[in-house]
Amino acid sequence: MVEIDWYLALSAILFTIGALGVLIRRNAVVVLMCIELMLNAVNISLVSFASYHGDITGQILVFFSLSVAAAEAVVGLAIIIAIFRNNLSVDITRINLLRW
Amino acid sequence: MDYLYDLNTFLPATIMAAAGLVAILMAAYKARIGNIFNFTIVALVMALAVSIRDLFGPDGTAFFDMIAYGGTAAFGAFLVTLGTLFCVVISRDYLEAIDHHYREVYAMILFGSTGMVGLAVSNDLIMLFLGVETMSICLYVLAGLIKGEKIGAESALKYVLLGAFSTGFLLYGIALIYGATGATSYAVVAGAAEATPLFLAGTALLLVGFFFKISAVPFHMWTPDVYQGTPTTLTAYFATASKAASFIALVLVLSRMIPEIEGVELTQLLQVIAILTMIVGNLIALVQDNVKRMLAYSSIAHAGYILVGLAAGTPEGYTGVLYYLFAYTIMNIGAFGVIAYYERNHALDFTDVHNYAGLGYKFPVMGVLLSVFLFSLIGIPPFVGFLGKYYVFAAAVNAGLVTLAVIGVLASAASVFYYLRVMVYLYFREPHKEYQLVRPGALFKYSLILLGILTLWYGIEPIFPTDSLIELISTYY
Amino acid sequence: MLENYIPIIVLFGIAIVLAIILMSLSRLLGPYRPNKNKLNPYESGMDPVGQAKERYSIGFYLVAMEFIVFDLEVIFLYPWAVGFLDLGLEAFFAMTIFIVILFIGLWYTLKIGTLDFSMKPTLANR
Amino acid sequence: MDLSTALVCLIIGLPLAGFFINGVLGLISSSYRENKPLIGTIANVAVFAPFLIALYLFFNHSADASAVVVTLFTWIDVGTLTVDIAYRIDQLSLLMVLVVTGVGAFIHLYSIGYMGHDPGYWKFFAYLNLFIFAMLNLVMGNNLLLLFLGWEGVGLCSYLLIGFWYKDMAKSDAAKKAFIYNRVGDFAFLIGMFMVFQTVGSLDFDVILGNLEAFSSEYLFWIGLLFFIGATGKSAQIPLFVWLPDAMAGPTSVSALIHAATMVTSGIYLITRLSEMYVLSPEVMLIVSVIGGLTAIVAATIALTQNDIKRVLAYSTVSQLGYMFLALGAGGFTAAMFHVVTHAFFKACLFLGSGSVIHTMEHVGEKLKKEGKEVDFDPQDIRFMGGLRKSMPSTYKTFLIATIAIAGIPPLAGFFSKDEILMHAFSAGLGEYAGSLYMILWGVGIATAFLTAFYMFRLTFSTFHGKFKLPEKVKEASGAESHLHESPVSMTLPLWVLAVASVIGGFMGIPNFVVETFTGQTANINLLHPWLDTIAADYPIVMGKAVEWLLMGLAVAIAAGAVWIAWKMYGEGRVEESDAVVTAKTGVFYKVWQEKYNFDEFYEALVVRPVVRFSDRVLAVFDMKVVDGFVNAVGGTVRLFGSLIRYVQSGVISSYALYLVIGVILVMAMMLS
Repeated sequence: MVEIDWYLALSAILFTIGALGVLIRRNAVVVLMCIELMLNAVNISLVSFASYHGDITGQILVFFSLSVAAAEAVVGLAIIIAIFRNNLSVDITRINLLRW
Repeated sequence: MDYLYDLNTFLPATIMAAAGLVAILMAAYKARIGNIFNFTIVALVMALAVSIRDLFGPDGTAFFDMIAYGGTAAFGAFLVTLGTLFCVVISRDYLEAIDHHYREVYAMILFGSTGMVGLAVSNDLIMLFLGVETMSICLYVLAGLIKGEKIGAESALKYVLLGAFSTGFLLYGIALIYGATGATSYAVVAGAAEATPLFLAGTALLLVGFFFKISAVPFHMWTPDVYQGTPTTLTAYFATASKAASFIALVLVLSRMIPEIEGVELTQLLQVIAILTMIVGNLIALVQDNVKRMLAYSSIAHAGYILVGLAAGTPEGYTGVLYYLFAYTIMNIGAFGVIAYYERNHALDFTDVHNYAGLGYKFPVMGVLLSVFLFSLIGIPPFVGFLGKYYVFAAAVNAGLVTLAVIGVLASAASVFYYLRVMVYLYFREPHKEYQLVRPGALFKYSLILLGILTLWYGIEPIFPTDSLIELISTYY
Repeated sequence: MLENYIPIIVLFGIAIVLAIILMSLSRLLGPYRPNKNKLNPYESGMDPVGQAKERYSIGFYLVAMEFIVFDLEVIFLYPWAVGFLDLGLEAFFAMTIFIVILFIGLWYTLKIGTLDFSMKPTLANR
Repeated sequence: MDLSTALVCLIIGLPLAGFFINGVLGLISSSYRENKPLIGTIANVAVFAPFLIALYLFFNHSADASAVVVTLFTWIDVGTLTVDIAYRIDQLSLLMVLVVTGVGAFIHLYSIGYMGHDPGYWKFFAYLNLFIFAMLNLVMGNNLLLLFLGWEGVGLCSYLLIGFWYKDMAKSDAAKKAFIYNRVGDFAFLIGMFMVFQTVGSLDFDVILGNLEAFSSEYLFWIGLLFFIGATGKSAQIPLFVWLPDAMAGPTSVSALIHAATMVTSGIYLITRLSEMYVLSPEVMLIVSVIGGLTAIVAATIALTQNDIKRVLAYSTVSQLGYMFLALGAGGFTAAMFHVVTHAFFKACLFLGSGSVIHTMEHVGEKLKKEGKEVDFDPQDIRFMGGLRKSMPSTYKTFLIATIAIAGIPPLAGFFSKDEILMHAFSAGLGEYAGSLYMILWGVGIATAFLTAFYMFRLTFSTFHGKFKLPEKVKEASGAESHLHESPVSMTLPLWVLAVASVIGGFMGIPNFVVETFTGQTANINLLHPWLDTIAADYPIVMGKAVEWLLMGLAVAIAAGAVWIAWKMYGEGRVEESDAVVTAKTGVFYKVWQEKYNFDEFYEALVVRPVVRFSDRVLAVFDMKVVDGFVNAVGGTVRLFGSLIRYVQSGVISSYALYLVIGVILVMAMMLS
């Protein structure tokens, strides 16, 4: 049996990768993907905690987190499409009309 | 019938959710927007009536401890419903005038408010997460409402990316808390938790999620951009209802989940965040020319004042927070409403303060109302904003956080400058162009006047039922 | 024993701090002579700054998005289906409500024509 | 809430409500501004109703009843200082409320006609109502702070109303002058208040007057003096009186209400209210008397030389106020209040009458201009008037009655009150403390009485007798007399009411000895003394009846003589010729009088010019270099920080996310540390 530590480490590493991706990627779609990665990394944690505690709550939370992530992704994609129509670019460093 | 009993305790949100479904069907069948609007108003009034009933009802938990009812939670539901109702009322004329009056807006607002109520009454981390996300997703959509203009899509993109990013932290925080305690219900968590690093890290990440939603510094960066790019009346919705819901959920978390755990000391953290928020919010607001953006920074500053009450961490402080939220809701919707009125007469970018020159005389009611709301936002007696500030600062002083209260008072003294600047333009500058103002619609006008009266009414302390409101709130603790 | 995770959290913090430091260092110390090609991010060969002619049909995205939502919402049906007999009537009603809500969403998208590829889907009102 | 609370709330609240209704609606609705009948009605109701309520209270309050204190709510509660919004109904405050609301009500009525064509109609009535509200706070407040609130409030209204036609630079300057001179007095008042609080720890009248033994004699002297300095500002006494004549720039009904009948008497009210404290310090009493007497004669002599109808009345007011202070200082508090009341009647009547005259003269001017004639004359200058009695009978008759009253001819109101004042001065002159000085003051009083009668009849005769002088003085003004007309009823009715009051107002204070001489028994014909007995700490009058008769006869003879001389000189309305005679007779004095004793120039040289020079040379530099520099430095630094921090907000999502992550690290660090 694999120790829970390894799952948690995997989760933390994936989460960090996702967060770093948000920080350094410039394509909005990729940023969105990185965020999905973060959320799914958390799901790994949740599932492993659930298994560790022998409790089902964590798994239920994963359901919710999955569907929420999906909904968020959909709205995000829709907005990115709208941006693309206006700007012909999804480079987030160029989307800075609103500032200061 | 346990379910029905539970449903009864969750009735305001249920009404809004059901109304949202009907509204989206009406939109699908291309009903007249006026009808959808009227239907929304009716539903919200019903929800408001129910939430007022709940204010005086018993308290407890329902849906397997997922939600709380009565007390603070009921006040949260009430505040969200009140704010939503006023925002919807002022939205119609404005959205029509700027040509963005989509049928789906009202359904989105109703769904969003469902999420807010869910957030405000949550008694479980799962419910909290669901509430936050239901609210946020609807707000992302609303933020991108201005089509064809780049700023609309940009504000929505910023909101959705950063919002989802912060959701990641929030969820991670929930996961760690769950890992540390094996539970998500506040009461169980409170019972099982110890101050382990895992739990502390979870709490920290959970708080980060909250700080993002209430736009505390340094998690505030999205706020000005999103507020500026969103249609003004919906900005009011963002700034009041959603913020009130987040704050009340935070109050519930802090008062029900954290306090019984030994070794978890949040005062220091909240104090630092409050100070940062007040200072940065007020400082940047000072140099803004765009009134909407100025109000966005000012709303950051107000979040700082509210955090002062939370940092106090006493029942008195929580009472102050709830009262401040109430005050903030009515005066801020009012201020955004008047700005929306000026904006609808011209163009979407009419929010530059220089354009306001001499407008105070053009349609005096609106000028006076804006002045009232701004005075209240400054916190000058006898307006309601003063009492709100008074309660949170007094609570901080009583809790021994004198420095914090002093910084708060100094920061709000600095805020006088940028609020008054708007009034200076309204009344003491010659208009450089002749503007023809449209007469405001009756419903729009009278709802703003009502807000103005409330702002005054609840600010005049000894005579009117402010005390009873405070009394009601303080019974929760 | 959960205290054992301190190293993980520390690692997590270090990873972030290190990343920030490295990014800042490379910017501060290294020569910075940007040109268009250098600044262009490498996205597996795709140009992040797309051209209009390279667009996919909008219908492609729409179907994809709806698929995500409806596909994922169904995950709530699995646990219910597994425990259907134990959960009883109340859960049945609850799931019915859930499905009705989903259906209303689907109905809405159908009515405004997102699945009708021949015409441009829109939120148009007037 | 018991009845008296309700009634007090109404008395106080109605003028305030009137102010708010007219002020707010006028501010936001242009159609309301045009609705003059409604505005006038609201403003008048807001004053007449309190008047009736005050009458009711007056008749239900017996002379020996103790004060009723109505506490509405606690206003300030800081440390040991507790100040209630509490109003006091007692004999003195009722008397003042009656004067304020009664005279005020008729002046409101008068203003409907007088201000009828002014575009600022709504504003005017809003201010007037606010003034009444503030004045009622002043006279009904149960503690010094509430009194001070009213004190400042009336000052504010006075400022607003003097500068009502603020577009005229001179008028807004006059308003500023009044405000600044009053500030000087208010400052003294404040210090006095602090001293009182320091001694007894409360500002309530009951507490102060009940703990007089707690004050040391130095404190009594200084407090008394400071309050008196406050009173010299508000009640226009030497050395702060110069603002009052300039205050005539305001609309005439304002002059009648504020600068003759009510506000300027608040100093007398204050000292009477604190009379028990004042009598403990004879030095202050003497100072009060001396200043009062000096003011009386100085103002009277100046009035002799003025040609502006309102200025004559203004100096006359200053002079009469001096009379009242003379009485206060001689221990005649009741006498002073008596004169306050009678003076309110006849001086308001005189001012309103002058307003009626000015109204007509302005009308003439407009008519002539409409006929295309180039006329330019001062409608307030008596040298252009004369003969108005034919065309303005009501105004003439009421003006004449009021003049007789002020001149002190029996049995009109002014005679009794003035006689009592002189009696007190004489009686104090027989006393042990500074008797000779008081005797001199009595002489001054007699002289002033003579001058008063003389210049008032000079005014009346030149205005109403003889023939209309405008056509001969001003070219092209021929036919002007045909435009003269009587003022409307809404203006003449208040005139008649006040004239009647000037005739019968004195009967409340007929001296007892008049009856006692004939009946030989103790009489009680004087109503005012028993009424104010519990409040006013009068010195007793110690004289034989024969002396009293003698004094009375002397006063009548002096007044009648003055009237006779005035009739001889001015009876035909020949102002300038007779003035020349007076000038020749009085020689160098006349010059001094005409120059108003150079008070203004004195202040100009002593205070204004040095201050201006100092602020020009030193302060301006200091302000520019140091203060502005400092303020700009602070503001600039703050704004600089704002400007710097705002650039953190780069608009790029990645950077926002970076700050978010930094925040996460911060929060984590704080939580885990």
